[in-house]
Amino acid sequence: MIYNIPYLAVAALILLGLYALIFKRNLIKMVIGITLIESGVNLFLITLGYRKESIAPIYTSSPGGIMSFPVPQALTLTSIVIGVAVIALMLSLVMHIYRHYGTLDARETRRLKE
Amino acid sequence: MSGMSKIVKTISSIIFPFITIYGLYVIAHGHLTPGGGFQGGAVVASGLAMLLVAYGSVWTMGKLKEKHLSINQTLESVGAIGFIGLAFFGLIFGTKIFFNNFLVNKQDYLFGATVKLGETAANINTAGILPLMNFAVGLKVIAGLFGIVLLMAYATRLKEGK
Amino acid sequence: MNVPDYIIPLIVAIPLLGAFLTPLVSRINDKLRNIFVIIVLALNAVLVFLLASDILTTGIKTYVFGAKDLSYPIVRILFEVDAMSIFMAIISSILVLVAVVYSWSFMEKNTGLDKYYTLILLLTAGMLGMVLTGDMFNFFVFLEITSIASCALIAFWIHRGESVEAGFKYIVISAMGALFVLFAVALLYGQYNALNIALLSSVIQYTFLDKIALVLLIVALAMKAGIVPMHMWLPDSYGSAPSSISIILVSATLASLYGVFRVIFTLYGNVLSNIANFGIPVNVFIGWLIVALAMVSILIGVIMALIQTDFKRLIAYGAVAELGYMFLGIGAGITALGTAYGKTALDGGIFHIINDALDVGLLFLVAGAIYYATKETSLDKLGGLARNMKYTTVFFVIGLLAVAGMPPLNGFASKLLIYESTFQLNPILAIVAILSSILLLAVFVKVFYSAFMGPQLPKFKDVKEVPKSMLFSMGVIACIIVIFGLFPEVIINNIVEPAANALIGYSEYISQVVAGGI
Amino acid sequence: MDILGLSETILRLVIGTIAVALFGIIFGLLYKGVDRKISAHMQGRIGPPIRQPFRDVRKLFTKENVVPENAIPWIFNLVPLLGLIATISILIYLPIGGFPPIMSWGGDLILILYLLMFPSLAMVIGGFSSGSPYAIVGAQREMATMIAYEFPLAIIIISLAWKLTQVGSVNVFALSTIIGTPIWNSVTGPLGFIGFAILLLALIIVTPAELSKIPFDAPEAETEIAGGLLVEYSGRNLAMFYLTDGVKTVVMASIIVVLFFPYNLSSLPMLGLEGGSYVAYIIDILFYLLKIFLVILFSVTLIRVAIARLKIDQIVYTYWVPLTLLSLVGLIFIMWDGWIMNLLGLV
Repeated sequence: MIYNIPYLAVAALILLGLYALIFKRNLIKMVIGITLIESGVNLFLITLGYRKESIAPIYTSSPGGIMSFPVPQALTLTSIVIGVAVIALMLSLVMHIYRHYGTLDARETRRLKE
Repeated sequence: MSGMSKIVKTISSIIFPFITIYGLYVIAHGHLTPGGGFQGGAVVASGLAMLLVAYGSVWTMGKLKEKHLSINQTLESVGAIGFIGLAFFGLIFGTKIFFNNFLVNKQDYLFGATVKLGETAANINTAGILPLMNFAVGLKVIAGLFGIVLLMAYATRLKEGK
Repeated sequence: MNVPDYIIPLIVAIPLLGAFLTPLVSRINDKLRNIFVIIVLALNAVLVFLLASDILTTGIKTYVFGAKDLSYPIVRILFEVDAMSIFMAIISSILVLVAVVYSWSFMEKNTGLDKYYTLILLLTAGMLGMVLTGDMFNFFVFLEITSIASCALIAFWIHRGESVEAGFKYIVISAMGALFVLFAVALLYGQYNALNIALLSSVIQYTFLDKIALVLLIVALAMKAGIVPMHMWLPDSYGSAPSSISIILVSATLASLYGVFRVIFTLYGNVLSNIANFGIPVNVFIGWLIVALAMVSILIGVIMALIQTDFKRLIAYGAVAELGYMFLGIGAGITALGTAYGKTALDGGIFHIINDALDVGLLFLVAGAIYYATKETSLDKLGGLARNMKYTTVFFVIGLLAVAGMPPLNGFASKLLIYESTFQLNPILAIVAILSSILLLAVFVKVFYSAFMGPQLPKFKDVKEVPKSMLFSMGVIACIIVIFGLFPEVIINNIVEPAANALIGYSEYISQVVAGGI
Repeated sequence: MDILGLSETILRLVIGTIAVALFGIIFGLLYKGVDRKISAHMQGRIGPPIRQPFRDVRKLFTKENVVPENAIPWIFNLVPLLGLIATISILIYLPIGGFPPIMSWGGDLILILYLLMFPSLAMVIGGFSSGSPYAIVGAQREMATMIAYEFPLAIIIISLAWKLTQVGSVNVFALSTIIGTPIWNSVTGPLGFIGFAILLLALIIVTPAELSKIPFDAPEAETEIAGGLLVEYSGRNLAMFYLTDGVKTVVMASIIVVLFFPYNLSSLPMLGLEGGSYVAYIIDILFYLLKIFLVILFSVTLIRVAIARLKIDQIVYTYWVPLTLLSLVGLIFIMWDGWIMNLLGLV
């Protein structure tokens, strides 16, 4: 059971993120939703690479013993890097939307209809 | 965004060199530890962001000229070019493969030392082009993230000015 | 023609290097920068064509990054290029080159052009990477590069609220889609300990988790491809971006479409003939699902296009309908996998990919030309432009007839393949497809009337024909459209047919990697 | 050797095209004259002589070509020619009498479906470009009519092709295949027969709209919008539209003949003719002209004398609702044909 807790956390994070994305009208909250989903996916990747009682996958000066998988960690790092770029872009767009519309409410920032 | 109190300014000025050095350490040991160019660069850039918050965007924008921003952008480009350029060098030197680590295990060059098998002490002088790539990425990330923070601060200043 | 192997990574690396060099070149001179970007992309296009001629004669090519051979394929990043990948790469490189030539005059008066060109080059690298890569995670990375670059380009005219809004919509959709893809990749990695498409495909079991991964991948990539009901972002972003970007976005969406095909045909190729629930084979289930989505896309696209008043949004809805045709062909091909007409449908669908890119691209360029000349995109305010803009009118008519699938242009050649195969699956499909294409014709004739015909409006009395670089790029696409329309057999036999075979022949794709490793 | 073959093909193509074009123009005008004469008789008038259309065309060609001030000259003058060319190019794909089509490849029938839109499209664009309000109203109506009648037309064509596929034909959209396997032979029971009869009826009702004849001539409507589309056209351009109309009549009649009555007299055993002899060709052509005449008589002349003009909304309604439903019923009958017969154990 204890080893399933990360997966439950993943599910909770992703569902929370989707909830924020779908039901929240504030643009910043939508961005937060995306970050939550991203954290969930990253946590999932990291959890995949974990092995019981393992050490970090660093070869030099390692104390010995089994190591956790390095590949998921590399994937997660890449994903985090990309995430930073996406979030930065989103936030800057939100700033510009605020400048143009004077509000962050998704219902009112809708000039593009149909 | 105006500056914060004198205490914050002073403390952040004192801490800033340590943060920077820690970030540079993470970059330099990227091939030995779980760090690397991105992580170290992010540390340094967050130090810069701390300064920005402490001193306020008004003060910062007063200090920064157009020239400085363009230098920042140039550094960012140089970092990216360095990374992709090292990959291209792989096509030129040694066995001609893209992203070829042509410097590894060449004792004459920097970062050319061979890693012994088994449990050894960390040796920074290894791993060929990986540290160089970490430096390039670090440069790119410092410049890039600082640029992002700076521009956002600039935009908030515009809003207040209205 | 044989080319060295390292040409494959160069196709992605050269735009990347060019992207980072552009700000530096831009310091020197603006004209020099434009020339530099055009040279980089032209060089890239030449490389793509060289590689294409090699792939089409000798078969699949693989390239491993940073290693001599395919040992340990589990941890290697590799590019695997087959006829389908190179088909998509050809489309992307042509469209980007055209768009950059077009931008020379079109974006002349804008500032911040060094970033504009940097982003275009990054987007190119992303698209080409998406279609060339043989690795799921790598695919995700390139997908994100494409999304970020295209989002920034959509919002390039940041002084317009609509552009920023469209950009935000786009980035939310694509960030969510990309995270779905990453989650699916993680699911697959967790089960099979591999990220390589060929490797995964050789061991895939169609377990419950695989089904979830398949659904996530198809939903996410179809969302990025803009298929109904996930099309909401598409008219906004196509309509709000600068026209030169709209045409690149067309090819970026098509790269996502390629992702859908790669996932269904190659990644899940081994399990397509399995019997799923209710005793229906997997391919029939997926195929009918895609056909249903396609029909909805065609109808919604055409009907929504009828009521638009903005030129570019109208074209964007036309593009949704055209996407439906591609999905119809491919869906029918999946449903009737292994039959002769299924193959024809697949050919038609794949041929329609390049035709749609050209036709819709040309229409976007024409819309851009009109915007350049009149600063107006609303159809209600335009009129009588055929007097002063003769060449643009001709190009628009070519694009109009091609989109509506009129002979003898390229749209007809591919739609004919789709009609004459899908009616064997169900006659209603072909009837609706034919009818919608005629409705599309009506829609564009309406546009033609309100923009180009009618009395001369006083405020457009002094409108001039657009500059040469824009005419040149429109002319190039128009020429390709006419040539494709007159000699469809040549294109089908030489490019489309191998691509269709590459999609069906997934075992060959697998054997390139798996035989060498593990 | 290869070049010789190629040049021969090209020569055949060129001569064939010219011959077909002349055939289409001459008989188009001739049938126009016949049509006018018959309808005049039915209305108790004497009517013009049969060669009146030839005289009209000759006279129009000598008249001055007036381009209105509001028009866009280059489009205004270009479209009549394009319309005529497109119409004649349909004839290239049609088998005429005992002659096979000059050109043939995979999807002739769909190609023809699309090429048939070209003359209408040319008229629409011509109407728009002439800048007259009457012409613009006419062009909009023409566009609406065009979309309206394409629905049943598409259903008819796809149904035929589907049935042929079921019988095992390949290349079902090629007209040579269609005349090779007449559809009446492919039905297995009465249901299929009724289905095809319904489709034939639908096609006959589509024809007058395709040709802009009463009761579906709202786009031109002389009495209402003074000739609509063609109001600004004169001289050479009007003559070309006139010719287009004539050729299109022949084309539509030929399509009905090819799809539903592809039988030839010369293949009857009691005549004892060799296939390919001159006599056989002549007999076939004459029989073909007779068939076309009958089709035109029923689908154009009789209908246009018997019924008054419909309004544009009535036209669209006619095609979108009753006729589409009718042809869908036909399609369903054809699809169920073999199945029902199997169910009843009659096959």
